[in-house]
Order: sequence, then structure tokens, then C-alpha cells
Amino acid sequence: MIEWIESVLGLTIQVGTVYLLASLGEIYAERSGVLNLGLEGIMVMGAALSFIFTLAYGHLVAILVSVVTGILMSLILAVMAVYMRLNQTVTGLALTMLGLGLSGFLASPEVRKVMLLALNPLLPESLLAIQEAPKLPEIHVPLLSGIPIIGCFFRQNVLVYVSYIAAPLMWFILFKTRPGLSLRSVGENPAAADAMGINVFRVRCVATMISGGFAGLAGAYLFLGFQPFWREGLTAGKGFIALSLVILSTWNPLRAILGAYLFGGVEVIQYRLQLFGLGALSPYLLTMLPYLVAIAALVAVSIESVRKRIGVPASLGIPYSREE
Amino acid sequence: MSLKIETRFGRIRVERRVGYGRLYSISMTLLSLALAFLVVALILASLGLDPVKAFQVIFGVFMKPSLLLESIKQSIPICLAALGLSIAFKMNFWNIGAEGQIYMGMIASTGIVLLHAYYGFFHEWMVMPLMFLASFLLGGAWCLIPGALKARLGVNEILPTLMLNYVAILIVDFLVHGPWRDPKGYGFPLSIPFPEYTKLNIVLGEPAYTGLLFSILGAAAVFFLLEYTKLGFEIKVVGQSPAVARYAGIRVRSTILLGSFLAGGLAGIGGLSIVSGIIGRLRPGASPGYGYTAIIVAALAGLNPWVTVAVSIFFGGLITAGGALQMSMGIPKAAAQMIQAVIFLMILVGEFIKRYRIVIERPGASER
Amino acid sequence: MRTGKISRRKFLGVARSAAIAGIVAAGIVGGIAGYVGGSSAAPPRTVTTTTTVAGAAQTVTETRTVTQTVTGAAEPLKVGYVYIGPVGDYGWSYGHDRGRRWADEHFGLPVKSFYRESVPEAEVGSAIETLIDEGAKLIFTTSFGYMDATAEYAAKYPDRYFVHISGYRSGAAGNAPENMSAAFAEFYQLYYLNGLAAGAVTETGVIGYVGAYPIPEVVRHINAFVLGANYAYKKRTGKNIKAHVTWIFSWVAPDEARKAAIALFEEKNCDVIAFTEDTPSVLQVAEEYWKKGRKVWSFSHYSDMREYGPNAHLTGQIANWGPIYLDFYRMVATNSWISVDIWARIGDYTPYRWRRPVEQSTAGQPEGAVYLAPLNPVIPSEWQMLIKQKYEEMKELLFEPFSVEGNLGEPIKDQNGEVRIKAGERADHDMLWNMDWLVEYIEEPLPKA
Amino acid sequence: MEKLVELRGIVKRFPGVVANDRVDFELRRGEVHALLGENGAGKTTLMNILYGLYKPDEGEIYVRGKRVELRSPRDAISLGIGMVHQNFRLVESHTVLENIILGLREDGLRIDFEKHRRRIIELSERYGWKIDPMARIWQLSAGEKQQVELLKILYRGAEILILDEPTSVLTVQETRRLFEALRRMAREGKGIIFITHKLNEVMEVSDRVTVMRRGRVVITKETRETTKAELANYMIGRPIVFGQKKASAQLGAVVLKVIDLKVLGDRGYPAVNGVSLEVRRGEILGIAGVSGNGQVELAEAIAGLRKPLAGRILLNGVDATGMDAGKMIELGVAYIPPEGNKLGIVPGFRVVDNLFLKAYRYPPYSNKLLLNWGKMLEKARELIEEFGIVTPSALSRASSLSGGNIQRLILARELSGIIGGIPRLIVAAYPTKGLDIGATEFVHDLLLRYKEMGSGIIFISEDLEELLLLSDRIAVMSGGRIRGVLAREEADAEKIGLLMSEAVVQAG
Repeated sequence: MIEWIESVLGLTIQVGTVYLLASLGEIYAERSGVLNLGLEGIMVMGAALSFIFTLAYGHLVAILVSVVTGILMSLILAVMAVYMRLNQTVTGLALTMLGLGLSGFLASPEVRKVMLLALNPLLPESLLAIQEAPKLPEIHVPLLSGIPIIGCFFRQNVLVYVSYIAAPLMWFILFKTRPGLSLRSVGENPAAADAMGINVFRVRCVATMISGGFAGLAGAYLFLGFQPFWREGLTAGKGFIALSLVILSTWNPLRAILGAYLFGGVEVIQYRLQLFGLGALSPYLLTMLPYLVAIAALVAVSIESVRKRIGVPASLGIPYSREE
Repeated sequence: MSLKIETRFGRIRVERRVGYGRLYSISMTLLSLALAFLVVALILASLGLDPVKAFQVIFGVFMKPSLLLESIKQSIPICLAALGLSIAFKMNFWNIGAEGQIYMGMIASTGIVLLHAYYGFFHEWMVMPLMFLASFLLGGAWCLIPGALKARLGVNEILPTLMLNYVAILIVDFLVHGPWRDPKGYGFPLSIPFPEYTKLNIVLGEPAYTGLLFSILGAAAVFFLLEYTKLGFEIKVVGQSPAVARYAGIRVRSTILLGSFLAGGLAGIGGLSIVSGIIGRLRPGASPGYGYTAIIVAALAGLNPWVTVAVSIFFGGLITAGGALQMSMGIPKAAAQMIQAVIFLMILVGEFIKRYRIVIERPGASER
Repeated sequence: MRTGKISRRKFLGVARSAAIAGIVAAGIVGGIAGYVGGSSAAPPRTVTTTTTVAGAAQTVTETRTVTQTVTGAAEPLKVGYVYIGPVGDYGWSYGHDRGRRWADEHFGLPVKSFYRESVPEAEVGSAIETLIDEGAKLIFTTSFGYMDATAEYAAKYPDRYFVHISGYRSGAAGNAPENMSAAFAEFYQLYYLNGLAAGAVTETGVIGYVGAYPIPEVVRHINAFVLGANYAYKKRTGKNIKAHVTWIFSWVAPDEARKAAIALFEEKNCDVIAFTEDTPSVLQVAEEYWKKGRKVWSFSHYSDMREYGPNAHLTGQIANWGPIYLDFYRMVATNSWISVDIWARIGDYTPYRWRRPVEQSTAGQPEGAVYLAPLNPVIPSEWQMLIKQKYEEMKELLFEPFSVEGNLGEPIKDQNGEVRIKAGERADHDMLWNMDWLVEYIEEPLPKA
Repeated sequence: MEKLVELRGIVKRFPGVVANDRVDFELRRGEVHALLGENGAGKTTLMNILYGLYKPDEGEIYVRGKRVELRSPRDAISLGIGMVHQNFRLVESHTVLENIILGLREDGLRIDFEKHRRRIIELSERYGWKIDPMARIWQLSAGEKQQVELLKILYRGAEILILDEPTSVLTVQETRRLFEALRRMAREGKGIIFITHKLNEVMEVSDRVTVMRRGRVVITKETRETTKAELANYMIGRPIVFGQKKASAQLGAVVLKVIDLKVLGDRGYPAVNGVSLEVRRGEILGIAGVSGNGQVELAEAIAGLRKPLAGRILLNGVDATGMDAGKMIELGVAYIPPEGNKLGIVPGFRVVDNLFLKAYRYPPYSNKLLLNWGKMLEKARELIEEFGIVTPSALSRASSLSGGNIQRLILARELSGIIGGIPRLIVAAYPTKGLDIGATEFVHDLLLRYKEMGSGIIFISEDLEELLLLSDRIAVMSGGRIRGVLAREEADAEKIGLLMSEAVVQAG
């Protein structure tokens, strides 16, 4: 039984980490009032680049490149949506399209080959054509990994540990530090923040870039940390599931952990349920679940009293301008 | 009266441009389009491909009757959905759920066909009108969900419309894998083929002509709605300012409900045009993101229904041309998608340039 | 293709342990600069392949002379392909593109082929139109969803030839115009052989299958696989095999395949898993278990996937669409078109159609349209012999998996105990194409939706 | 005494307006300095300049004798300048503490909640306030919110405090408590700028007063040396003259009867608290009072834009309580909203659209479904002529019109009778605010003309002069109640002022 729990839980963590990483950044963007709908596109770019760069330079460089690319892509959104005050929804969708197209293009065999050779001329030819990269190794934390049940938390790869640290850290920054306070205020009432001398545009820009960085990281994890086999459009809507997770977690990084593992758990357990003869549970309904739950959560948080209590970013999606 | 908004980035100030004319607006749109093509040309050139040849291929699509016809066929669902979106966007209702509404339209029209085919309900001549009605109603109802959430509970429509896309797609998956599977289809996930009299080929027996007719009729209807009906006027007022609308005695809630219903309904008919005009049965993934393309089209057309028809045919052409490029120049499909995104982003930036002008402030000098 | 001096596995191992962060920043900068410089200098990829007539003199028969007089050497045959996915990916469309190149190479006459990738089903019409606009005389549409549109355009362009892959509409079947043929590479016989291999090596007596969709094509593959496994396992131990199936409801979903495979390995203690999913994900998972010290096996699917799991790779089913395509090239080039409904199985499209003695069996070597992946030496030799024997017998249809002979002389029963195939019966085409029941050894029922 | 702030020759232009015209102003240490003026006199603009929100086009700013350039509120804050805006700038879902320390650059990244909590409690107790630092803003009353705003400033050690109309949302007790705190702050050596248009408050709390009118400073004086009447003269610009425009008051039947009406304001408490009044045909009922005392809410309730909490509204004897705006329009209520350029028109629409913003749905301009643009355009051209709207054409965008022309457009829409004839009841809220003399005259004449034609009119204004000029009776409103109704013959500025100030004292 313990073994079973460890196996399911360990896998749940692996699956959930994608959603966790992506939603952590998105929480920051949305808390500052920017809806980053480019999440999906940034994630898939992160995955594509981590594939190419792992082959050329190894994991560390690949992860860095994914993060930096995520930041740069979200900078496009930040400039267009925050400074130019263009519609965030439309801009975000455009970014998703761009990411899906560009990633498919860069990772297509011909371009990839040229790119790999340029990056590292010493690469053996056999590497130029393959679709996989080495997976991130599991790191067993001494002592902790030996504890029954809990142990499975400590037999994971490095990015999972990053997410363990990032989630509480992001929570702490958001709720217990000055930059976090500024960020939340900007998303709630930019005029108030502006009056207290906070640069609303800069805060929103930085928050959007944070979301891009995490989305890039999530993409890198999805590829390197879970199933290191490249295919076009690898994310398959995971960015949008992360968006619904952000709502479900009511924009709170700690609750996002629970939500991410819940989503991950459902995905893992459904295959076990099939094997218990409970296959009758419609897979379509199960896949719909995150979206339906998110809509329900949206309805719940739009009730005025709930909204105030939870601190739903009141100016989400509304560009700020100082009007005379 | 002019609004002036001051933003700081460095010493550059951004001012809202006031009272620009139509000519200016059109020329700016064309300019940003030209800019987009320039960027695309640069990308192609940097890949060692000849941009001139690429553009010859793209515009060649519109010169050849067979390809033009095909482009028009592709444009129909996009056009109808974009027409619906222009109603929604006029109302300041950011419906990004046209994709889901298209799928619901497909479900509804297939449902009618199946009722007829399996149970013999209705006469043959009634099937087609009923398909129209049903796809309009179901597409509308699907958009009415976020509409009602917004009108009744003040829920922002962006995320619900997006999420309902996935729900609709999964409902189609469920239906064609399960209850609606063609019993003679060797178990493949698709419905029975639509009978001949449910096909969209009323005009000259060609779906493209028939669809073009519907696109034009749809544009006329939307134009008429927005310009000559009370509801259209109300939709526009609500879109400009709900507060003013309330002041003018307009029922804001029911306007949002009706407006979102119409928007979804048109997308629903777009769904019908796919199953009935292009594919001929229901199957998973029947709409390859037309609902999202429609957003670009509506934005590019400036929410003008007539321009929407032209722009969607242009996009239909791009879809066709994307393939032509791939064959004649070896550009991967993903690159074609990337090019579309670049055009989209450039047009957005053009929209910004249209509405604002950037004033570079000399240090110390006072304005004007 | 892959001829590097360092083996890829080895390199990956190095990459893993050393975490080549050494080259870091300088490498990125230099790399990007190099890429920018390199890419502009790089030649554009070409999608056309032409072969000279001279090289093919041996294999092309008299028809060639006819061809030359008909079409003329200057006028190459133009062939268009429509793919559902990107050619760059490993799966289905990649396989077809490999087939296209193979056929072009082996045609022996001037040919110009081009393709359109990632074509959604709703846009196949415009794809076909552009192909025709390019002058394609022969068009292959390679996804089930293209079937109706293919028939429609075949009617519209009676002077062109159309081949639809994996469907059931063709002039031969009477439900499409005469200029439309259908073709499919059928795997169920190979799955039976996979099953034999699985039954020969399994220690737990429990096997698994990761299925894409519960449709007849996949169901007959599962049944064939399980029948084969039971045959070998029961002969070995006297016990029935136990089989488990999970469904991922997708043709291409590497991460879902991983989760499903892990569930089978851990939940039911399976030690051999077959799958229908277009990536080597299940094989990759199996290989990971090897690293952890658990011996589990999986297979190749569509192409030779050995490199993704050198330890875990047992055997597998491989398709080469090239010979099928080549056949149609020749028909068109020689003006000898007749509508056909091809169901390519073991032994089809091989130059030598007769079965060979077991010792000289070609099982595990490329031949024809469908063939067996190399057999892992871990399979005991007597079972290898059996696999080879059945392989050879199936070339001449002397053996049919869905018959009493395929099930150790027992009638084949479904999960409800109902006898589906009695002694002396063989599953026919219709039964295989409509199969909606699972054999008795499988524990999970078939999902209804 | 030390000059904390000195502004010299400040000029700020907005397109079409000079908001501040060579303004000089100084604030000394230890004083409460009232900045008095009507709405639109340029007080708030001046203070926004001092707070770094706007950049002046000309002029110099000195703080503690040193010339400074203020690029953002951040600069102002670092110089010890703090501002309490008319609309609270608080993050509703955050705690008091979080609001107070927002933007503060002190100690490390991490917020030391305990330290700040103690200091906030300490500070608020010094001014006799009881504020729980961990309470959420949305749980607080208006008075408490204002205390938080002040705390925000004081917490940063600000010496120069700017309060923009701080009492408009306060109850009397809260006002009194605020004044006590302000006096105390002044004693501590801070300088306080108190923006207001309420004479009573000036007399009550300030040491010195500067009066602004139309963007210029009229005078700066010691409060002790002046009187309310004198200040009122400075504010309005000329002595109050009585009725030049007499129209015969042929009073008819009762058009509007309001009985004990209670209406909720935006901030969630009753802004109108038991108002009863009556308007007859051919009568102008003026409503006097400092703005923000429930006038707009009353007007909106009558126009159907706000649902009354309690009470009744009878129109021509028909119970119209709780009807929506559409119904009210049909019952013949015309409403001229305050700030017409925001609420009264759609700037992006054409002139003709704006003219028919209400009438579009009635025949002959539309039938059941369709609009009749021909009829509308024809009528629009007539109206443009009749109401003297200066516009290139009926098809020009409304955003290109000047303020006066926008008001003419609104009047044309509301009064011209395109919605089922002459309006029975006209509710005009601040219809002349921000208009030049010519446009103001036009509005006055128009209202008198409709009075003669038999409309009942409610005329809300802050300008006593024009109230006395036009009204048959004047109701004085304060704290959400009618404090008294005077006939024109018996009304004068002093009596009205008395009613207004009495009310402030009485109001429970």
C-alpha cells in the first residue's frame, strides 16, 4: 500500500509540477493586473529550446535559455499591453500563435540541424536527427528520500525541487515583502499605487516578465523533466489548464501547489481507475473538469464580498493610464 | 475636447490622437499591413528564401480560379464567426469563444441530420432550415453562458469564453466516439455522412458560392443590425459606455444577453458551414482554430462587416497560400503559422500608432 | 542516417553526468551568432528528389519502355502528398514522408513529388487544389479524416488519380469514383508475433497495452497481441496470460502514454507493454525501468525505435509505405490504373512472395510494406524460431492469428465467454474491420464511449 | 514663520483651458491654509502640481526655500509632501497596515508587520483615532478610511499635507474629529493645505485662506480678518445681485411628488436620507447646497438611475417608485446629468447619434425594429440650428465638440421634445458648470422658456446667484436632507447660507 501511494504521489508531483511552475508566474502577472494569455506559446517555446540546447550544451544552459526566452517573449506582451495599452487578450493570443509557430519551426529537423551545428560544431551527426534529449536526472535527497510516503517528494529532478522552493518563496514575496505589496496594489488599484509613488508600468512589466520566465521554465520542465520526446505543439493546451489553475488557486501561490497536484493527481489516477475496472468514467468529462471547475471558481470569486476577502485583482485586464 | 494621456517612458510621451479621419485610419491599416509583410520578407530573406517569389505565390492564389474558390470556401466559417465577433466586440464583450460556438453549431446541425436520418423526423425539405435554426440557437446559447455570467454576476467574459471552447471540443469528441458514431464507419470516430440535400450547395451546386452568399448575407445582416436597428444602436451604446446606456434608458443586461446570443449564433452557423459545406459529417477537430482566426479577422477588419468578408477571404487565401508556399519553397507549415502571428502583432501595433502619437519631448522645453 | 562515431547513447550519458555547463555563455553567444550567420548561408531545403533512369534498369520491367513513350523522359511524374501532422515529428506523417522519399528513389523514372504537412481535415480541399495547381497527377491523402474530401475531389478531377490511406472508400469498393484507390498497411499479424515474443519472455505472466482509441483497428491489434502472448505463455507454463489495457484517447500524446505505461507497470506488474501511439514514449519508459533494475519490455511502432530503448526493445511492427506508393506511381506512369483497395500485410510488396525455410527467414529484416523489427536476442531461440515460422507462414496466408490455430487449438472467446471464432473459422476482413470485442484474457472491458 | 511651500507663477494649460494662470501660493509652518474656490477654479490642478502628478507649463516650486522639480509623487513624498485625494486611493482588499506602508522604502525587503503595527497604533492614538491596523479597508467607514489616508501621509513623516475636499464624505462628528486632528497637526509644526468650497469649514478650521477663481488667485487673507460674505464675493467674483429675469409663475398641477425618499450612495450608505418635495407645472425648484450632499443621488433616483431604498416618487400622480430610466423617460422626465461630457454623451458617436440617444426608440424615429435615419437626420439638423450647436455637420463625432456645445447637444436631446413632446419634468444637475457666460445665459433662458411652456423643473446648482435668478422656490439640501424651502421673495444668500450652515451643525 505504501509503495502504491508513493508511486502515485511521486508521479502526481511530476505531472503537477508543470502546472505549478506555469501558474506561479501567471499568478504574479495577474496579481499585477496583466492577463498573460501567451502562456501556452511561451511554454512550448521553452520546451523546444530546452530540447535543442540540451543536445548542444546540456541541461543547465538549456533551462537558462528557456527562461530567458520566456522573459523576452513576455516582454513583447508587456510592451504592447502595459505601455501601449493594447488589448491584452488579443495580444496574448497572438503571442501564443507566435510561440506555437516559432517553436515548430525552430525544432523542425532541417532548422534544428542547422542550429545545432552552429551552436556546437562538435556534435556527432547521430544527435542531429533525434527527437529526444536526456531527461533530467532524479536526485535523491539523503535521508529524506528514505522516509516512507514522504520520501517520494525527495526522489525528483532538480526543477521539482525548484518548484518546492519557488512556491513558498513566491508566496512570501507576494504577501510579506514590499515588492509583493506593491505588486498586489498595482493589480487592485493602480491609481492608489501610483499616488504612493509606485511606478505602475514598471511593476506590471516586471510581473509579466516573471510570468514569462516561469512559463519558459515550465516548458523546459515539461520536456526535460517529464517526457523528453519532442513533437510539435507539445504543450497541448497545458498553458490554458494552468490559466484555470490560477483562478482555482485564487491567485495564491500556496493554494496553487494544492491545485497543481490535484490536477496532476486526476491525470495520474485516471489510468489507475481504468485498471480498477472503473473505465466507464468518461475520459471526456474528466478532461473537461479543470475548465468547468475554473468557470465555477470565476463565478464564485466575482461575488463582491468574496472578491474583497480573497483579493481578486480588481483591475485584471484593464490597462492603466494616468488621465488628466 | 481632447483627452490627453501622459505616460512616462523616458522622455517619450504618448498622446492620444484626436479626431482622425477615415482616410487616415484606412491608410494606417494598410501601412501596418505593409509593415507586416516587410517583417515577413525579412524573416524569409534571413532564412535564405526569396521573399519576392513568396509573395508571388501568396498573391498568385487569388489569380487562379480553383484556388480562389477554395480560399472562399475556407473563409466562410471564419467570416461568419468574425461577423459574430464584430457584434460582440462592438458591445465591448471580449468573446474569445467563437471556436467553441462553432463546435456547438456543428453539434446542432449534426443533431438535426441524425434525428432525420435515424428517426425520420421532419420532411426532407425541412432539414436544412432546421439545421440553420438549431446551429444558430445552440451557438448562441453557448455564448449566452458567459453573456449571462457577465450580465447577471459581473463575471469577466474573457476566461469563461476561452474555457468553454475546450468543453465544446470535448463534447464533440464524446459524441463522435460514442452515441453519434457511424454504425457503418468501421468504428472510426465520425458521424454518418450528411445526405446530399443537407449539403451547402444551393448556389450553382458549389459550396464556395453558397458560402459566399451566406457570408455576404451575414455581413448585410450584421451591417443592418448595427446601423439600422434599435438593438444595434443599443449594442453600440453599451459597448461605448454602460453608464451612458443606463442613463439613456437602455436595458444593459438584456442588451448584453441578446448581443452575445447573436454573436454566438453567427459563429454557430459558421459551424454549420463546416460540417455541411466542407467536411460533410461531424468529426473531432473539425474546426482547426477558425474561431481564433476569426478574432484576428474581426480586429483587422475594424469590426466593419463588409471589410470582414474581404479580410476573411484574404485569410482563406493565406491558408491556401501557406500550403502553396510550403510546396514551392519548402517553408514548413509552422513558419506559415509564425508569419500569421507576425502579421497579427504588426496590425496590433498599427492600431496603437493609429490611436496615439508619440511625442519626443526635448528636455526642458514646455509642450507646444 | 545516424553514423556518428560516438554512439548517441554514450553521448547522452556523458551529457547527463557531466552536465555540460562548461561551454555556457561563450557558447550561447557564439552559437547564436553562428546560427544567424549559418542560417542565412544555409541552402533552402528542397522537397524534390529526382533519380536518373539509368540506375534503375534492373528492377523496372518492360513497362518502363511503355512509360517512356507515353510520358517522355522530360516530363517527370508529379505526385502530391497531404499529411495530417508535421513531417519533422517522429510519428505517422514522418513515416509517410519516408515512404514518399523511398518511392521517389526507387521509381527509376523522373518524378517530382511534393507534400503539404499539418493539414487539418477541414482544409484538405484547399490542399488538394494547390497540389493539382502544381500539376500533381497522383495524390496521396494520408489521414482517415481526408476520406470524404478525397472522394469528392476524385469526382471533380477525373483525370487525376487519388489514393487515400487508412479508409474504406475506393472505386474498387464501389463507394468512390474509379480514379480513387484505398490503401492501408495492416499490423495485426505483426502484433501477433509481438505477442509471441511477449509471452516468451514475460515472467509475471501479465502484459499490458496502451491503446489510442477504442476503435476496431486498435482493438484487433490488441486482440492479436494478447492471443500471441497467450499462445507462447500457455505453451511455456500451462497458464493463461493476463492482459490489461489502458486508453489515452489520443494518437500522439507522449506524456499521456508515459502516465498510462507507468500505471500498467506499477499497478498490474506488467512486464511487457505494447502500444498504439506515434512516439517511442512507452519504450522510453520501459528503458527507464531497466535503469532502475527492473526488466520490462516494449516494442517499435511504425519505425525502428531501438535506439530509444536498447535494453527494453523486444521487437515490433514497422511500416514502409514506399513500396505501396511506388506501385501507384507505376500504375499512373504506365496508364494502367485500376482502382484497388490495398490491405498490405506480411509478404506483400516483397520481391520474393513465397515463404522461406525458418532458418533463412527474413523476419526482423526490412522487406515489403510491413515487417518485423529486429528480434531481441533475449527471446529464447526456440521462440525466435516459432516467430520466424509463423512470419513465413503468414506470407502465404497459411497461418491466421484469428483462428483456432492461433489460440492453441481452442476456440477464441470474448470477455463474456461467447465464442467468436470456432474451429475451422478464420476472421475475415469484415470481422477484423468491425471488431468491437476483446478476447477473454483481457481484464478491462472495452470503453463504450 | 518659515515658508514650507512657495509656488511662483504656476501656469498649467489643458487643451482649450488654462487651469492655472500665473498662480502664486505659499504655505507656512504651523498653519492650516484653506484653498477656497468653486468647482473648476483650479484648486485641485494646483495641488496635483505640488504633488508631482502634473508638470506645470511654467512657474517655480520652492519647498522649504529650495527650488525643486517634481517629476512624480515619489519626489513629492520624499520632500515630505502628502496628499489626501477627494476619492480615496486605497486598496480595498488590503489591510490598513498594507495600505499605509505601500510604497514605503524602509528597512529590508521583508515587511516587519509587528513593528509597523505598533507604530501605526501609536500614531493614530496621538490624534485620537482608533484604527485596527489589521482591518481590511472595505470593512471601514468613510471617516476611518480618511484617517487611513492621513495616516499614510503622517507615517512617512510628511510636514506638508494637502487635503482635497476632505469633508465631502464625512458625517458631522467625523468632520469635527478631523478638524481637531488638523489643529493638532498644525500645532506640531506641520503645514496643512485644505481645499474646499465650503465657507463654514474655512471659518472653522483655517488660519489663512486663499481664494481662487477661474484659474487665478483672487486674494490671500488671514481668516480672522474676513467674513463668510466677503469670501463668497471673492469666490463668485461679484456681489450677489437679485433676480433680473422674472418670469410669471403660473403654477399648475403637481408634476412630481417625492415622499420620504431614501437612496443609497456609491459608498454604501444613504446619500439621500428622507427627502420630501413637490414640483408643480411651470415651477423651477432650485436645490441649493454644497455638492456631495445627496443632490446627484436625488436627481438620479428621480431619473430612474438609482433604486430608492425607501419612500415614494409620484409623477403626475402615477407611482413611479423604482422604475428604471427607460420608464422614467417615457413618463416625461428629462435629465441633464452633471459632467455632461462623461455621462451625457458618447464621445465616439456622431452628433446625430447623441441627439437621439434616448429618442431613437420612439416613433417616428423608429418602428418596432428599425431606425429611421432619414427622419433622425432631418430632425437633427433642425435641432442643431435651433439650439445653436456649433458642429461641422450632424455626422461629426461628438468628441470634436467644445464643452458648451456638448451641453447644448444634451439640452437639445433632453428638452426639444423629440421624446414624446415637451418634458413634463426637467431635472437639471449643475447644467452650467464649466460653461462660459454665453453658454450659461443660453441654459438659463432655455430653462425659463420651458418653465413658461409648463414643465416642472428641478434645478440643482452650487451657484447661489443663478439659483436666486431662476428659481421660484429654493430648497436647501445638506447631509442628504432638505433643510428648508424658501420662496424666491424671501430667499437671499444669507438665509440660504444660514440654512446650509445650520444644517451642518444640526445634522445628527
